[in-house]
Amino acid sequence: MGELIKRAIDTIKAEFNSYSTGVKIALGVMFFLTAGFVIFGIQILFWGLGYTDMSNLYPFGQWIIGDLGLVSLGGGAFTTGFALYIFRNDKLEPIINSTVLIGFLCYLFTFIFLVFDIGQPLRAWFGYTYPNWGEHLMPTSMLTEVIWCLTLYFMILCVEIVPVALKHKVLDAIPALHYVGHYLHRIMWILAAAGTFLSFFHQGSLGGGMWDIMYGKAVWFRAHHIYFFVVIIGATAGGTAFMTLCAYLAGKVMKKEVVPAETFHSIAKISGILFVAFFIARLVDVVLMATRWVPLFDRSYISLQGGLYGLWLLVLEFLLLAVVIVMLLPKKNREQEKRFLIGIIAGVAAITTDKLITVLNGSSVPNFPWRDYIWYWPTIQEWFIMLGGLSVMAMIYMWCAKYLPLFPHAEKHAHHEGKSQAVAE
Amino acid sequence: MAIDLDLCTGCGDCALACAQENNMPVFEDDSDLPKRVQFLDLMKVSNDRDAAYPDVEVCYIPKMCQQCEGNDPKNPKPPCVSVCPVVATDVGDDGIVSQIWSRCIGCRYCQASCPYEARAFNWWKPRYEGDFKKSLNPDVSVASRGTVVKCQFCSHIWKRERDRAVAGGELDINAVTYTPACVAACPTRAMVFGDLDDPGSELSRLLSREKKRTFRLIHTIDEMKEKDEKKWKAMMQAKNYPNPKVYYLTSKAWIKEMMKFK
Amino acid sequence: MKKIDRKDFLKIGGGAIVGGLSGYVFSGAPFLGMQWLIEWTQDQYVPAGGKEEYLKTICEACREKCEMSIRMIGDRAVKIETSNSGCPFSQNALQLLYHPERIDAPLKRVGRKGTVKFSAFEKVSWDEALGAVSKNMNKLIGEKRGHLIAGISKHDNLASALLDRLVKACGSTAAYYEPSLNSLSQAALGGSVEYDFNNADCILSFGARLLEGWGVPCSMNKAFIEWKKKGTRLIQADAVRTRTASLADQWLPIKPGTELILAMGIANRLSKRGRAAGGAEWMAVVEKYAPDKVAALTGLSVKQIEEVAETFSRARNPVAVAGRGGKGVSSSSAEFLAVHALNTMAGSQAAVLKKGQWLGEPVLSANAAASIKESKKLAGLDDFIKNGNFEIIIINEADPVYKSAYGAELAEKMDRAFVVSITPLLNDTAMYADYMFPSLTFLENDTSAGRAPLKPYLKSAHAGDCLISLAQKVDGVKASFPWASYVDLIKTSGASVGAGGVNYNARVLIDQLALIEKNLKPSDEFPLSMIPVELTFVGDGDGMAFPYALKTIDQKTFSQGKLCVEINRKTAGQHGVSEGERIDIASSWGEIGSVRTHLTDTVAPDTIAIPLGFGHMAYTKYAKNKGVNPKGIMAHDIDPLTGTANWWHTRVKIS
Amino acid sequence: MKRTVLLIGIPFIVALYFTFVISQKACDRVMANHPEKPIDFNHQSHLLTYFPDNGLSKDDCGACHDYYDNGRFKGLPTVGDCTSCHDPNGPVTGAPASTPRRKPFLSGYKDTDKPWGSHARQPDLVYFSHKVVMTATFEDGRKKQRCSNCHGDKAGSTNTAMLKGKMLMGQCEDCHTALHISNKCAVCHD
Repeated sequence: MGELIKRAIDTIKAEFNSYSTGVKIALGVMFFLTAGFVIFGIQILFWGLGYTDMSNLYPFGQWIIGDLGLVSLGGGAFTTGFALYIFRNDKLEPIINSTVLIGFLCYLFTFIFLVFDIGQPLRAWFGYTYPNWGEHLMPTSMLTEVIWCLTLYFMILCVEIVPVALKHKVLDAIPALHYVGHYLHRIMWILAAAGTFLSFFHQGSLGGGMWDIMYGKAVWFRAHHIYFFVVIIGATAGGTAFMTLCAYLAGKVMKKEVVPAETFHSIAKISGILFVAFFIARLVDVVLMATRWVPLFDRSYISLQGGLYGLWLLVLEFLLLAVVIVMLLPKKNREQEKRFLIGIIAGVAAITTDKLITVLNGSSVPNFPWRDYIWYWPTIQEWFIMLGGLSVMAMIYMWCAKYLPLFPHAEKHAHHEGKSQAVAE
Repeated sequence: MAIDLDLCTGCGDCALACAQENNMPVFEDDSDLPKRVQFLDLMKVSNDRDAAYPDVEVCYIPKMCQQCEGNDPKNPKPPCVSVCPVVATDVGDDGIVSQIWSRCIGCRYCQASCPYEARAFNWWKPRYEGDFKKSLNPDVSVASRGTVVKCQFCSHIWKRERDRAVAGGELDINAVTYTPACVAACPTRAMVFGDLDDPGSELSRLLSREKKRTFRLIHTIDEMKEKDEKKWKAMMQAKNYPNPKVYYLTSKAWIKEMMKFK
Repeated sequence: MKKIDRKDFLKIGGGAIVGGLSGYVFSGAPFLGMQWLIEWTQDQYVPAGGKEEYLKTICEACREKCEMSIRMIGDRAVKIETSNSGCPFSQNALQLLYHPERIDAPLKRVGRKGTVKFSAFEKVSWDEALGAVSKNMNKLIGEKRGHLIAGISKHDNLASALLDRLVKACGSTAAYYEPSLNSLSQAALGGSVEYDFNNADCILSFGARLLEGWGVPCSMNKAFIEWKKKGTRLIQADAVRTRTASLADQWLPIKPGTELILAMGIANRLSKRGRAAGGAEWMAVVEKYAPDKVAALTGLSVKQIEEVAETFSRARNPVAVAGRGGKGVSSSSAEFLAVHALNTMAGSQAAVLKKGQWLGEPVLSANAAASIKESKKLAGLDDFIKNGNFEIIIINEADPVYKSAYGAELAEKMDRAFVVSITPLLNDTAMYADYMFPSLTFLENDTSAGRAPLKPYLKSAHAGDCLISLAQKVDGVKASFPWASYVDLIKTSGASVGAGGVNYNARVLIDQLALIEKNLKPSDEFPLSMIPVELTFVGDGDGMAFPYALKTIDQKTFSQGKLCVEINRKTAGQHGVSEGERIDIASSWGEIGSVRTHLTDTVAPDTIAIPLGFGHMAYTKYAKNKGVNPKGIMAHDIDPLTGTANWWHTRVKIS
Repeated sequence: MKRTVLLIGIPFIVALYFTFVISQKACDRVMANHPEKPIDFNHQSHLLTYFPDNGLSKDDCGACHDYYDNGRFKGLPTVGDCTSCHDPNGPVTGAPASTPRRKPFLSGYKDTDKPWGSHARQPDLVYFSHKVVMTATFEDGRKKQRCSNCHGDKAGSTNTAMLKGKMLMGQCEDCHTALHISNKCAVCHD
């Protein structure tokens, strides 16, 4: 037994020592956050949500932002899959495995954050057994819709991730599994299509529908059919940027070309175009809010933009959107590495800001004229669970990048170029 | 329900009676306002937004769940009911918005959607230390941590009264009347409770008599109806309004003025 | 038969495991287990059922004697169902009855004084505790030092009369009351004023927050309905737009602390109409307060003063009300006198001076008679704390350490003395007690009308019973306590009778007016005025022990451990204070720290309104360490007639 | 092949049987389906031999299972209710068959005691009124509900064995649906 533990420790040591100093530091920080995630996770699950800074006046907080962000950024999986399998944009082939994995992780952690966020995690299954289907099977509660769509799409992602896992050299050696993986890969377009369909729905529901059906709240209510699509476009745009960013960072960390430049350029172009669409959609949304929806409450749009999370976030979002468009749309800009990087980072930030506005500003707006804007600052528990969750995601991604054929392009190159690349790995 | 703010002295008996009747949870610190659980909130309102000393006034507005019904009374759609993913909240046939905590998963979506901040979440485990447990009312189930609770106009008292009436030979249970704890405790009779559907009830007569003094919390659409009926209709079509069933009466213009955002 | 090999063994095992699991699943146990797990993890608590009953009783907490109906489930009282009261007493009674920190047996101090821990006390039997207390008292009486025995009571009721009698029978005059409307007006006027609010047609209130816990809340609420019905005019003079001021027909936004001057101004106008009261010397002072002078001092206009005087004198049955505040009352004796003079001038039928007469004089033993001559008669509680001396002190339900402006000094003196506290909850004063006796809520004590609805909580007893049994053990006192029990006493006690004339002390009036005028002068050192406000149910601090009362505290006063004081917007601007800022407040008596500001125009310029009732050191975990207690920095000037600190108006600065 | 089936099948069936029985016993215990029953009470004999002689119909469950004044259901009778018929001073033997005799074991209890537990417990968090349900009638005067609809043929039982197990919410709802009574949550839950 002691021998076994010693061997395990040695393996971990060897594994840890195989990384460069920068990665070691990053890993240390991530392990620290993960430890906090575990400790505070237990605290939250056993002793309740009282330890968060959410309150009766501010019922949604950081974890909902995390859910929204992860789902919409993870939405890049379906966009990329759609472009690759349905539109046959084969340039995207080298990035698709990484994309599917990120999508899978994003959705997995959405569930994890949701479980933390609800007061009765043990009753989470009520969502399946007592769903609030309204008349004609149109869910009246967007959360019902979200729970079902997320679950189904998550299942699809699970299936999509299987061929990637099966490509692992140990598993691939088993003939049966090899064929399973191969044929699964062949029918991937069906899954991509189904995933796109489902993803469309829950993107819209979680990002848009969930908020705009709250007709009692001036800051959230707007016409369903517009905001629904605004959010979907946002998810396609932000998702592609996020997928690109992850692959780019993986390449930087692994110090090799994991994805050919043309793939990056192609996906950046898609992202740029989608961001233009999102910019317009969001502008229309804001203008409609200001001129049509908020006045129905006898309030003015600008009066909803006060407090700590007020107007500046809105301005920031549009600035970031402008940066993305400038950096990604013109060919000469996106083909220059630095500008391309600024572009995709700004893209991810813009979508995150959009979610921040939805939740932070939305919850802080006072309901009564004699009340002030509410101030929310997540407690240490919320921070650790949020960041710890993200570090677990990052570590899983790192592990997969190292041991699974996440980047077939890089593997091919490794074969061509011989041993030097393998050592760097 | 109607609450006459001209008669309300803000003594707070309604809030205390409500807490006692409905087994309000006791947390470590119940003065922690954003996290405490209470069904009836005494809101201190003053017009110092619009006026300066000495033209200011203050008043306490007792606020409980406003039992919204949406634009269509035949198909009531309170903002909180449609959003619940697990049907833990529902509008009863009597128009009271119920919340069954044993079904609630604690997602707080209903809380976010409520424009009146009428719902409360059990952030902590309710603690009834020592003998506090002895004062718990068996008619109201004690909610557990992580669930949303709300005022249901003491509908359990209706059930109690119904049993009593049936035992006394009354067969038409719709004729059973009852008084919620807050109304029963009001020392100045500022709160009136009754059947809005019955034009003969004390409440309906009061409301039709006192049209001028009536308003509803931050529900400014009522004013539009008087000013411009056509626009009102268009607005009602453009969007669902909560349309609460709690009416407030006041002869003071400033209170109505404070219902508007500026 | 083939030998069972390893593969077969696996098959058997597999079959058994799968079979076992299916049996387990099909029995329904996992689902029941899941349900059990859910219930267990949620600590689902279901209150015990039982037979429902409604018990009728009378609330004896005050003179109003409200009828109460208590909803019982089995032997548990779950709700007080009564609509005829607006008083926190009755609605809070269940919270006190079942309070987790209620003292359940007589306690003896074993630890250091001034600690709040229950470990500083140990439970003893009644006999032992009473024996120890009486032994100490007997020793003093035997040494003819009975005058060093003192008593402090909270309510003006029969149990307090018993304490008075006990203290007096021991040979001491040191029986004092916490300042309340009753005790203050008794000290100032020689009797308490009984107001007939239902029949008055014009009410002029000098800072008395009539609908915020003042006097007897339930009768005030009843009177309020009458006013609304009859159109009675309520005129409220106050520096803060309180609830009463908002509900009043007219609000006189006077400068803080100038109520007396306003009363003088109105008296001046009435005297012009030929009305008089208080004698020549008194009227001579009144003459000096012409409307223009009063207007300058109070911040009102001459017209307003004349109009109010006009309304008041025209009214058929007007009543002027003194006693600034809600539950915590603080007015100078001069103010009580001046306001009562107004009633006399206007010929009010609605304010009648009555004198309480509970029990007769006790029989004094030789030792007691000898020591009572040594006893120094002081005017009131704060006077006693400051100048008095005691070796044994009995506290009857009172909390002077928390509520008195001299609380710190009292605590210091109590540290050296033998202290007995009769209280159901460990309050700030009981922190210094050597012995504590658990007393009852009104739900548990027998009344003249019959038996109590509920059995006394564990080993608690009524304060009256406690004092009677104590008196039985004290030498030379027994003869004055012929009653077997408190109920026995209730049946024989007397009622209040009319009092004689009032002694209008012009000297006190002149002194007080001079003091106010001095206080009003703008001072560079202390540019601001601080006056107290009270919250629903919290009152002057008694409500803080009850979680349901804490739930009524509003956001802009106390939230998440932060106490807010209200400051006028313009004033805040002048002093560079912004909304929600943390400030310290200093007066010449001291400094309190860490309060937040709330800027609102409901407060007069140059004024800070600070909530009372916060900042307990003890008084259960619900009240402990929440906010600050401003009493320590409030004005300490002792009124010569009432003997209590007149803390209403204090000059302060923001530091 | 046959051997394999036997090898797997026999342990499967044996284990299935035993765990099933054990788990179910455990469930019963958890749900307190075995309350203390010191007397093997015979509903049938009471209703058939005794009730008709005293002018009661055999559907008059309310003769013993009564209500409080406020309409709440008392549940099982107390010893006092039993001794109101089984006269504590009455004869133990020798009386006519229809006369309730003295039951000596009852003298060990106080009148207010309820020494026997109930199989049917009202679930937590549910407000169910026997009175309202039992008084509800159709327009033609027929009762909407009978005791046996939920409690089984208790009237015909001769011992204290449990007749019906836990009632699930679905059963309540089925009845409500059939009788066109609202199935909204707040009808029963608070």
